[in-house]
Amino acid sequence: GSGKKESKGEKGASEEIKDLVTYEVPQREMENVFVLNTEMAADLNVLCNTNEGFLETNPKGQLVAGIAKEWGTEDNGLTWTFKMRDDVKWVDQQGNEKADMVADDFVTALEWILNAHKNDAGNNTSMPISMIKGAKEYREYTKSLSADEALKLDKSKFLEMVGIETPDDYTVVYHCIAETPYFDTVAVCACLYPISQGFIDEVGVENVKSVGIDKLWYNGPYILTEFIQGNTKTLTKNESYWDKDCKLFDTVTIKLVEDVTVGYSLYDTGEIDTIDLAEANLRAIYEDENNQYHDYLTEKLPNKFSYQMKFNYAKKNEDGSDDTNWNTAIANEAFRQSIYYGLDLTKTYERANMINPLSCENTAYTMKGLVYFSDGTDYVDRVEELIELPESNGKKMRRLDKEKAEELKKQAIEELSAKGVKFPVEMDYYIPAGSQLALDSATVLQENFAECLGDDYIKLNIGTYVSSLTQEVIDPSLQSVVMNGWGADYGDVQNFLGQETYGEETAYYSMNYTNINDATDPELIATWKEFTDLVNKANAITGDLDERYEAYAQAEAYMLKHAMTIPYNLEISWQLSKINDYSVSHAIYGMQNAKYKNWETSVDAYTTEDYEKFAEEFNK
Amino acid sequence: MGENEKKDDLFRFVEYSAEKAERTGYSDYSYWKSVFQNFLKKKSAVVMAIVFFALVIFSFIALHIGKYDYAALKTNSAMAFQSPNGEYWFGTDNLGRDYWCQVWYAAQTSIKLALIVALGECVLGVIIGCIWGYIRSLDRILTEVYNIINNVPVIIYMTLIALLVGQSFTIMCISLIGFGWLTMARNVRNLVMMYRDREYNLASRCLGTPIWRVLVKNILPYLISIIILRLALSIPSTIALESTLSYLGLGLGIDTPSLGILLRNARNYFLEHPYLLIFPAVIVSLITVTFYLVGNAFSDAADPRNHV
Amino acid sequence: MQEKEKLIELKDLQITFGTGKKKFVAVDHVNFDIYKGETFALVGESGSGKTTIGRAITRINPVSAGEILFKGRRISGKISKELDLEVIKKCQMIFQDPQASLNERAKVDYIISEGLINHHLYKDEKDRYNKVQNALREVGLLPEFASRFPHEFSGGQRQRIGIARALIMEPEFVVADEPISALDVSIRAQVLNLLNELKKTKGLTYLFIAHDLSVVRFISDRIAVIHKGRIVELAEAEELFLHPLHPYTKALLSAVPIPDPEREKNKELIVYDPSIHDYSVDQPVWEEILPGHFVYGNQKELEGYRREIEK
Amino acid sequence: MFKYTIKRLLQSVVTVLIVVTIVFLLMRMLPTDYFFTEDQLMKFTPEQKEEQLQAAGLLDPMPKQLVRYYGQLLKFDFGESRRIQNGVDVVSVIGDKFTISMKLGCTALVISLFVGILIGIIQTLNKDRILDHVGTAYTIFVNAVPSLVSYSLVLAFGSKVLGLPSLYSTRNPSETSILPIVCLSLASIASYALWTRRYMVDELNKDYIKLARVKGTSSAGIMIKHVFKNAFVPLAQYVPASFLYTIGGSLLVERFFSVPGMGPLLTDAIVRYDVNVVQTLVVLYAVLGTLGVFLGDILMMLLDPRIKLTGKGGTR
Amino acid sequence: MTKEPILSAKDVEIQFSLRGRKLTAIRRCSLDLYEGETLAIVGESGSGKSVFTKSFLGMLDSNGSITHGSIMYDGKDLAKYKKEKDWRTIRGKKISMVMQDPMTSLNPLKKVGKQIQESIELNQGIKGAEAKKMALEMLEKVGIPFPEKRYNQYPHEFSGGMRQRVVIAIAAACHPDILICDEPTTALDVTIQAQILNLIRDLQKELKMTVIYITHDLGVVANVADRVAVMYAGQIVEYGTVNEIFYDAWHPYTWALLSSLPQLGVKGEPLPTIEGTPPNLFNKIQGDAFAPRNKKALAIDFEEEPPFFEITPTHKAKTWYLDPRAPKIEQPEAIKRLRASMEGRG
Ligand SMILES: Nc1ncnc2c1ncn2[C@@H]1O[C@H](COP(=O)(O)OP(=O)(O)OP(=O)(O)O)[C@@H](O)[C@H]1O
Ligand SMILES: Nc1ncnc2c1ncn2[C@@H]1O[C@H](COP(=O)(O)OP(=O)(O)OP(=O)(O)O)[C@@H](O)[C@H]1O
Ligand SMILES: [Mg+2]
Ligand SMILES: [Mg+2]
Repeated sequence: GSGKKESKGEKGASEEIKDLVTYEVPQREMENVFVLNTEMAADLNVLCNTNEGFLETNPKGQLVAGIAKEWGTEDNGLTWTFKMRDDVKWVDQQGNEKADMVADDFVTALEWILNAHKNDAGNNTSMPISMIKGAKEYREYTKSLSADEALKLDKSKFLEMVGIETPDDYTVVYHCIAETPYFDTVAVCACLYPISQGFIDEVGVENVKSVGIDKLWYNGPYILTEFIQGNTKTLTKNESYWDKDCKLFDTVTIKLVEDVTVGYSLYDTGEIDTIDLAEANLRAIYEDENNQYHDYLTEKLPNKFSYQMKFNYAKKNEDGSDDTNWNTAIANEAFRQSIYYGLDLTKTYERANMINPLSCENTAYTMKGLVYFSDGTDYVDRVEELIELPESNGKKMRRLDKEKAEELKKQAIEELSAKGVKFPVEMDYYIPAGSQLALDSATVLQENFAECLGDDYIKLNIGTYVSSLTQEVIDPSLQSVVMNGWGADYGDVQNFLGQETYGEETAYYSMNYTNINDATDPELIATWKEFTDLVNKANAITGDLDERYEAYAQAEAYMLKHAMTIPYNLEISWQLSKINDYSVSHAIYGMQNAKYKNWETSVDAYTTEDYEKFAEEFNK
Repeated sequence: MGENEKKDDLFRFVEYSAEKAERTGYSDYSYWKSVFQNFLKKKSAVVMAIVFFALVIFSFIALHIGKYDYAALKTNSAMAFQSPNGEYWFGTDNLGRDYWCQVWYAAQTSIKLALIVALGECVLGVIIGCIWGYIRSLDRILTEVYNIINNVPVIIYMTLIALLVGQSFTIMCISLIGFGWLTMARNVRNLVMMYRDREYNLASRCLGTPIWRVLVKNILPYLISIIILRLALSIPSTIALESTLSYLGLGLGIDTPSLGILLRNARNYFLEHPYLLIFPAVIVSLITVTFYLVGNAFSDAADPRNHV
Repeated sequence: MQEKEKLIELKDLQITFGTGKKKFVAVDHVNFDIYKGETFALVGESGSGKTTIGRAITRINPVSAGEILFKGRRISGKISKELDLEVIKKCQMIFQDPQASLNERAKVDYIISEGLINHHLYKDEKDRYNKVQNALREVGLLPEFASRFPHEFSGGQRQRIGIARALIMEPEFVVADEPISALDVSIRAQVLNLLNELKKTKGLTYLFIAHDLSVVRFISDRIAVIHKGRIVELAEAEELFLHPLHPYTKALLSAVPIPDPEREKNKELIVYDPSIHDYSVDQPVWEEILPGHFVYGNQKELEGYRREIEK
Repeated sequence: MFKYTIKRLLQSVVTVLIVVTIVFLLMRMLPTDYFFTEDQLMKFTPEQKEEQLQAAGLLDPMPKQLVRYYGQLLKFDFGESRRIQNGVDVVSVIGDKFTISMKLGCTALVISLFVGILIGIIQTLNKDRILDHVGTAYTIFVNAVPSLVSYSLVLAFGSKVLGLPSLYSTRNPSETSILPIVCLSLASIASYALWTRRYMVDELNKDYIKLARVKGTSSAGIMIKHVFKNAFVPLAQYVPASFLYTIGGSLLVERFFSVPGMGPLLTDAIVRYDVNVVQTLVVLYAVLGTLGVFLGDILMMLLDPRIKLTGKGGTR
Repeated sequence: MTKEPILSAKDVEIQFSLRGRKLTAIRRCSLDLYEGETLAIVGESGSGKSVFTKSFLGMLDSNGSITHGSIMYDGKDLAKYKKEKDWRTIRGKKISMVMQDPMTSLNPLKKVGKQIQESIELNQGIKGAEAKKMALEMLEKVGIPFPEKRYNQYPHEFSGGMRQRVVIAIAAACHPDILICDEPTTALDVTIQAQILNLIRDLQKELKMTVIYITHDLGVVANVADRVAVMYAGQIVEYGTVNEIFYDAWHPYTWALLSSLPQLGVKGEPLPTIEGTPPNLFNKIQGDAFAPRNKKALAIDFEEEPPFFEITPTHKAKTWYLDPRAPKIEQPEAIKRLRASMEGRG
């Protein structure tokens, strides 16, 4: 009613939340409380509040100073220097100051990560090993030691071998293997986070892995005061936090909720402060003008994953033989392009975002917001330009071109029939068993294919796996296609495109999902090699970042034009929330997105209008 | 006076008929006929049995008369969550698919599963239970086997089976039977032990009757009523177990919807759209109540002590 | 008496139940012979081991010591399949409780022909049918009863079905384990008559087990009195009634109810007190005190019994 | 008695050992890739994987692994959790959870015993009258309605109408436990009522009740002094086991109300291949199972003087 | 026997409803019970002995009810009693009962002594230690050695005969006016039976009870009874003093019953038997219920129910044989023999 509108007018005066209550689903329950030993987002979302590295990210995703007051490189990224504040303290769970934070803490931490016996699961090793001088060698060295020896190592050997030094107590210098202009973006990842030697000594080296929250040392804005596995985590404000001026909650409580439907009723009763809306709730609220939450629906910002349809170019049948039909078909460029231009995913997008489905369209391979040209242009905008993507008309997907698709389809049928491909081409797609959500989406996708491309052309088959996609599907190479989202590890396009290159072991998707290296079609391989050359060319440019990004953009455009992989979607859902998402840190890489620092909140939930205003301001 | 006269001439001996004496009072009797008659006397059970058969038959008819074919269901988010109406008799689900044909199709699957499992459990359970109960020397070892299998949570087996073997209707049937027979066997064993040393079994031993015939003829008939009851109760519990397993992702394959799966899904929507829950729930409840009542009634009826 | 054919011989029979601490000797040092064509009665109080002996003969209870001979062949312990089959055919049993000894869920037809079916003792279905009909007629039941269930019958009729079941095997020897104890008085006579008649027509030999001496007197030729697993006295029926020697026999006799109010009111109950026997020094023996009259006692007691006889 | 107890306990140990061995072998039948998280599977090279498996001892020959495991068991060393709470001692992972499950479960059990038996008694007293039918109807209803549905109804009713909190919280356990306890009790109330009624009716038909009536005992006296105790005996056998089983928690209920208990732990642990947790849970369940039966037998023996424990053990 | 009866049942009809059908277990049956006497009711199984006597204490199964007639006791009509509360004024203190099966008549989970004590506390207004003392006395009285020890034992530790003694102790501990013993010895063997019979007789004398003794064993009747009532198919067909029944019975059923006793049989000759089965009580019975099984039935037996004919003031029989119009009929051999032996003796 109108009463609500009035209260909206006074929003500015509305009170902020002191004790935030938010939620998590059981699949994303924390497993590990020691920040160096985990790479799981579920853990880091919590730990980014209790631990802090050199830098932070702002709502736009840019790096800003944190513990490091200044940082930079003078040699195109071969050596990086971080100058720290001198007023940062380590505290224990009761908030008692335990030690000052010094440069050595970063050495201790890196040593921990690289020491094969301290960090036996190998978490957080990949970036240091690929970037920092001597890291790989040191890890190999520790492997050769017995567990006892390795645990007892002091840092002298480490400092000798690895490219890290501390000229003074508050300066850390890293030496990279090659020119790494983006090395600073790694500083927001757990692999460059510090840990105090004092802490290790206090708990004992062998107990660090299984340390409890009561023994941890904290240097972040919050202290983890409660962790009841399967139920609650409570973060309490760290009174000794260095950033005295920032805005923090007194406490943040993260409750575990069976699913968002249950969460919705909790929001309804005021037990939690924000909730993502599941399909049914969203629909019910949206379609009913009188629903009390009708005006409070707010669209979230995209999460940081760029989802792609990744084809398998060396697919196998269940019996282990090659699926020649599929492999031949997918090697055909016209076939792939017909999917690119012809497949209308609007209905799929509606599943998550029925109000504004087209906002979920993903246009490129790299995630928007990863890097910017020096003029402020987003890298992805440049890619869109290069592939001549039409502007959105708000009615259909931007890349969609029915006529072109039709032509390509004809061409593909012609070319493939000649090679003996049988139509419809069967396309195997796997989802987790027991997940109705996945099944529903897959069903819709299946119909999208049938409707847009005709089920005499491509037929999507839905299969299931029980526990592990990798184990049950990817390893035996059973899938035709996987929809996978990549989240950046650090702030460079290489991190995205590098996963798709040909013939390189570090290319994750090529090695595991697309199996391009096992493909036989010469034309296909040629395309990939071409793309790989383009990427490598860009990699080599380290001095001028604009130039570097432009080269990447060329490579990415090539990839998209040849439909080597097809952008699928962005996850943008709707919520009811008392949190202003635009005030929340939004890095595409790093672990700071759930850092409850400087969040704007309102005890009265935000309205759609409020959010529109925020968005406008944000995008300025 | 004539009355009295008539009486007078009745004061004479009549011939004694031994046959007549033997026959007095007893009528012809057929066991199964009496079972059936007794069963028919339980109105509620009969009604429920009829309802159940109607349900089964109707599930076939329903799929035919429904406006949508299960195999050709199309998603259409614009039609999602339509409450029951003339077009969609049971409304539509979250993807705008006709719920009517899903419910009936699922009902068929569930009933089929439950019946097969119940029967399988029963056959396996009875056979093993009989042997277990009758042959003393096997008691120890079978009890130990029972303890061992019973002490490992079923979830472990089901997960491992799903992981190692896969998921399908057949696998589900086999694995549910594989664990379900235990309780049945245990039950049968206890009963068999009760009847094992009855005097009529001694009589059979005196006559050299082989064990299997003693079991089949002398002991099993006494267990019939309890077996039937257990059989009847295992049907709803199978449906319940299936839905729990589905809830955990260990249920049937995705291409076979069951009432359990429908229920699981409906849970997410039932506050806004109760009909999604109500239809499958009502069918499950109907099946349960039917088998509960019919099982009870039948086991009563099968007991000849209750035959007049 | 010597020339009579011995059908069953029990030699030093001992039967125990359980093992170790729970070992319980139910029957101990039992010796007697049963002659062909006689009715041999075994009386004693509840739990004295009567049934156990009967069951040992029909091979239901294993024997722990001693042996049982049937027509001179050992039938206790491990025996050949053929002999086992023969024992099954030749030695049958009638049970105490007609309620419990018939399978309520089987038709009379099956119950009676069970033995036939087990050993295929019939030519064809028709033959079996005829045999069942005959058996029913023999025990005085109507052939049409074959298609009925046991619970439709009265106790006496049921007991007759049990008898028919045993008789269809054409046994020579029948253990009748308290066949009338569970029956109504008015039906007891039927069964006793039937047993007597069958003995005559078929030349059967009975081991008749009972606790009621009055019944036993009516039906049996010789009587053995058993107490706590031991036979204490054995004699011809009338002899035992006229000259009971062992105090336990006397007690048993005194307890028999007499359907005559005058006598019953004046009768004196003798209570048996086992502690009167002092077997610590003087070991008891099983002695034939008169021809055919055995009694169990030590020398001192036997002396007393002899004096009693002389009186 | 003492000897018997020892014998039974030894026997149980053997059972538990066999169970544990079976589960151990079953778990090893799973491909070793389950050892890794999806993330790790993505990132690790085959050498890395092998290295880790080697370190965890999963590549050793099976007998060696088994022997090592037995050795650990002997020392009551159950190892660390890998995934549920990385690096934390399994015993402490389970420890907190089972107290919560047990608290909820025992409360629910006590309530259902009390209410269920009360209903059963009321039904017996009103046999074949309206209250009896109402009770039976409740039993049928609870069994007929799938538990997912009834829990949803409880949740909806409890939170919407009564305004009860719908998530369990350790900070406010009393209020937040209400709904889970109600759900836990629903079915067991029905079954206790059913069995109480069944046993009491059976008991009422016994001859000694007639004798008690003949000597002039009142109906209430009969119920209290004779029927109830006797009817409770067959029920009592299962009570210790029921109490012990509450430690296992209820998967559905605990998931439903986010109770941090044992219920979902086993499935979680299996799906995440947290082998130590799975095995420890199996040991726990097996011990509880055998112990439950054993205690049941002891209780029966205490209640029923006719029962003397013999070597045969709890199988009547 | 010119005393007033202490309990007088008139034309009692008892019906059971069984699956919608009516079963008439007692068909217009009358009985007078005099103070201090022992009445034995004999009859074949199912003839209604238990049902009839149970109706005196309102112990009929819930599906049965008295549909006709009256049972006068102490000036009140017990047939009209409906409420449990009314019955409690009768049960125990006034009328008590010993049931057939000693194995199941005791609560298996209660100490034997307590069960007796309960009976004392309920009916004699004595509580606690004193009641316990009386219970111990009672145990001793029924011939159980070491009462102190036995008091604390459970029924399963007693043998059948001892349990039956306990049951009797419980019933007698109520000090009832009337004690109904419903086949108290059927389950026991003869030696024990004889002891139990003596016990009941002794107790009766000591406590001055009137005893109704139900049995189908005529030997037992001869032992205990002053008066005998013979029941057949829900009716008393003959009653008289014990001597009258044994030495001069007139009803053909009584004859058959006596003749079939093996004690009276002649070795080598078949015993007389009662062939056939008793009538189905669901059906209406026409004429004399025993007629179909009576080898010398009269035609009228199948037509009309006979009235009671008085033979002596204490002896009546319900048979047409006593009708003056009936053909002359001899009493069977067995009865003659019994009478002869009695006369010979005395
Ligand atoms: N299977 C058995 N296991 C252990 N003890 C047994 C077994 N069968 C019989 N007994 C015991 O052996 C003894 C003799 O039993 P048996 O049945 O032979 O007595 P009975 O003379 O037939 O008694 P009744 O007159 O009660 O039938 C009894 O004390 C009985 O408890
Ligand atoms: N609760 C009941 N329901 C139906 N019929 C009953 C019931 N109780 C007794 N009867 C019937 O009443 C008749 C008389 O039974 P009652 O128990 O009095 O016989 P009885 O003379 O005591 O026999 P017995 O000597 O076997 O104890 C029987 O036919 C019996 O079937
Ligand atoms: Mg016996
Ligand atoms: Mg009776």
